[in-house]
Amino acid sequence: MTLTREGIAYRVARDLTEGSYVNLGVGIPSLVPAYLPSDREIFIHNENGVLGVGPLAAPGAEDPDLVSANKEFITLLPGASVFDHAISFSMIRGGHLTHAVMGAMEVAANGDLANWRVPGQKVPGVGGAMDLAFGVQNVWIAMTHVTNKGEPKILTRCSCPLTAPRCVRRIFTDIAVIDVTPDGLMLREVARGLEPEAVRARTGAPLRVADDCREMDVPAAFNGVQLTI
Amino acid sequence: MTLTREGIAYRVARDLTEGSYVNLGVGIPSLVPAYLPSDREIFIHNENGVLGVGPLAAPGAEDPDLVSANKEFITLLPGASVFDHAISFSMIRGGHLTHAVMGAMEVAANGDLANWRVPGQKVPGVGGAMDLAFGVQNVWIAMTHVTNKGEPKILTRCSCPLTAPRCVRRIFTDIAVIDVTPDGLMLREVARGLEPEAVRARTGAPLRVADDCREMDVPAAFNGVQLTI
Amino acid sequence: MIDKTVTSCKEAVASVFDGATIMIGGFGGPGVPARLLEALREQGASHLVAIHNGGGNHDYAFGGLILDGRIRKLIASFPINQGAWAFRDRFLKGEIELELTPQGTLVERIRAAGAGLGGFYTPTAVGTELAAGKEIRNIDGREYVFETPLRADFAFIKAHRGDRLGNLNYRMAMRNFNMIMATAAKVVIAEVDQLVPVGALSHEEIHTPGIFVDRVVQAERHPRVFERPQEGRSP
Amino acid sequence: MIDKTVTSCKEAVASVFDGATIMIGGFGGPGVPARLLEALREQGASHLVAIHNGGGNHDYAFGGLILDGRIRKLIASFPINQGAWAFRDRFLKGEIELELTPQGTLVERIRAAGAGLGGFYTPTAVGTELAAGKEIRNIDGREYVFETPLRADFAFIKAHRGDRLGNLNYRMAMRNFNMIMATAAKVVIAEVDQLVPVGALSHEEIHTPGIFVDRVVQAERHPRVFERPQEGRSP
Repeated sequence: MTLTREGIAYRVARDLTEGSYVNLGVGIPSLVPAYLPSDREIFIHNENGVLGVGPLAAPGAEDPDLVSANKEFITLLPGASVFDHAISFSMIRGGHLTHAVMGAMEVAANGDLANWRVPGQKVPGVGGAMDLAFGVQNVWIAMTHVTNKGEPKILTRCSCPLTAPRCVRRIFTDIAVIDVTPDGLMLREVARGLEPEAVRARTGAPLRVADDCREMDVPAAFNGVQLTI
Repeated sequence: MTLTREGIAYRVARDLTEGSYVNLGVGIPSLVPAYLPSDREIFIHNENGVLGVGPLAAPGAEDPDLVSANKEFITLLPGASVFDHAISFSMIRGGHLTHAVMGAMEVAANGDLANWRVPGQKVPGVGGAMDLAFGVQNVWIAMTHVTNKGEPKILTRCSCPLTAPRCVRRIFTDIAVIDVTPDGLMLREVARGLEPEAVRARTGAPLRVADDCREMDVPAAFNGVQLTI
Repeated sequence: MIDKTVTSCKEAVASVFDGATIMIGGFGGPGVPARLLEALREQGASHLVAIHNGGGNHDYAFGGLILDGRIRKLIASFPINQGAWAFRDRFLKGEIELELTPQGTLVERIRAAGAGLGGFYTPTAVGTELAAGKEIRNIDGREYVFETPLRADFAFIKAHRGDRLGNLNYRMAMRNFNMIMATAAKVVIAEVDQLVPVGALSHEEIHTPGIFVDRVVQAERHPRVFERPQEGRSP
Repeated sequence: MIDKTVTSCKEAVASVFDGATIMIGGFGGPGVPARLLEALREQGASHLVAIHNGGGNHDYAFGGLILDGRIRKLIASFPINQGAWAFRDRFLKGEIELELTPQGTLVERIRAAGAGLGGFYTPTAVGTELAAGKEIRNIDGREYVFETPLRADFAFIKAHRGDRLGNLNYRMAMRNFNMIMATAAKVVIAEVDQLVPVGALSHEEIHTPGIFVDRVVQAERHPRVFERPQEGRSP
């Protein structure tokens, strides 16, 4: 059984410990805040100069001077701060943020990340993706395990232009949690009802299975589709 | 007739135009604020992160969190701002300050400045002197024309360690105002009752006399001692 | 008495010349000097080099300048925001040049100019195509790419409150690029929501000291900056 | 619930180890973490490397640490302030090493570490003895000297108000080196005049966001920081 996008976000949220300072990318990562345990204080950073982001602003209650990096109207939690871009990217590049959770087009077994430019894309844009990938303590990827066409996104080597080499620490997908270790990819968790072999079959790089590899602990509400091995 | 130290400060103050952003060093430069024309808005910068410094704090009214770069308790004028050292030295090194007025041990004909370290001084300290000398738009020197021993401080070449090469634009002394030009030193003004030759005799570098060289316009209250040619 | 205020955006941008390099603050709606940009559209200067994070929004402000064909080159990190169709069109036709730089490198290059530095080494982009052809240096076992300062003839910035001395205060997420761009251009022009008397801003809430600012103009917010999200960002 | 507050300066500095590198904020009285420094005297760690603008004042706080022979090396711009007689004595006896750096270069080196940069080029000191032996590079016709980041194991800083999340607010001229040092050490310890509840500081008046701060301790100002000018500076 795969996880839904929300299920991947839920699983990421479980791993964010109290006191984490986290930058969340668009797509699946942007769903993470909804699943953060309410008893953990975790600070969401936006590269446009806010730390301590709360829920999106309610319609009619938007502050025009307060948007997320994704340009949505946001709110701030008590204790949140605002600052300029230089300080914001000092936080990022200086290794002060504990986590960046991003989507990816490709991740390589050595931690190489490609998520900023599809080959052949006619107009390029990088934003803060490289700064985050180079600077943040723990770069985590949250994505579907394979492309829409069923092709693996976890590969021996990226074919797309790199965002940063050797930066990814952990990969959360709809079927697995995989760590990038000095010895290569290590399967930590598999989705409910799946064997490690099913993950291996959908992974384009050697995958070792951790001794304590276990089933992901995610509520059934996040079940996606049934996979045939 | 020489000028007193206050007279030199008065003469410097005359040349600071409205809208100047000025860093003032210790010694004679620190006397300048008393002589700024009240109808000109001029902003005094202190490298410890204040712009818009007012008079020294009255006894008993000191704010312990507000000192000058010289560690005296100061006040701030309306419109003054406070900031950190990084911004303060961006103002200095980035060329945003219009003037730095400093004392000097030696100034060379090419604008070389030596004012941070006496040769043989056993414990060195530079503070912000080099940043100011390298960064500020107009580096002006306010000093006595000769040493206590009567030796010239304006020289063909500095013998003390340099603060910065080729940085001085104008020199205000107790007997003259001299510009540092691409063609060497140019005498602009002489103290009351002195001939250019008297300045030349006390200057250790070639000194050209400007066509419009004139007597300094400083009130008699600032008269110092009578000079014998 | 010093008075850096000017009475109209038209007057504020009058001196912009053909071929000028202009920094434009803002990220999304907050801190975008939209009225100055609209005034620049009227003013007519062209062949401009723009330094801005994104590619402009739709057909107004910076997007409008691009649409009008007034921008020769853009230095940006994310010119593919949703509303940047005018940039996309011109870029694909070869009518506008793009210098793409990571967002953190962009702001640091601007800061370097404002702070009088000659350049710096950043880890960002080493081993990627954005560092291609650039100097790489190993410092203490890590590789860095050399980046140079970015200066401009003009900076268009937006603050919340300002006074006649050029002191500026920002609300919430308005600071973004504005605070840094204010240090790195020959002529810094600030559009503010509200002009206040000197002294109305406390010493501690002046975010951009007046030393960095040349002109201040009060202007009602451009209505389109309140629009719902118009921009995306990279993952 | 996150709680970065500790109940005493003693507890705040307990983990400082022999040989540690410590940044110490403050310029004159404002922003000097005198209570933390006094606690460190009690704590006993030695062979310390200190990064601080001056050379300490008389026989307390940083001056006291020097007097006690606990500082192996000082990285500073102006260790010849009037009250720095303890430093002078030890330096002349060869008991303390000095790395002298211009004040603006000092803060920029600290910032570089905090901002993740590998180094930078500054014009300051080119052609002087403080650039002797350093790499000089001509960039766009001007010469610059290469400077490297300064990191520390600990930063001792002083703010006015702070909360349990580590958010800090400074009064007046307290920011000086404190804001930058807060970004460049593994463990950042803040002495504050007043602990306030989360939310008491507005988003806009938080000068050092809590992400940079590890420990916060409330302490009454050390009485000697109110003393009349104790330090001089270079001309």
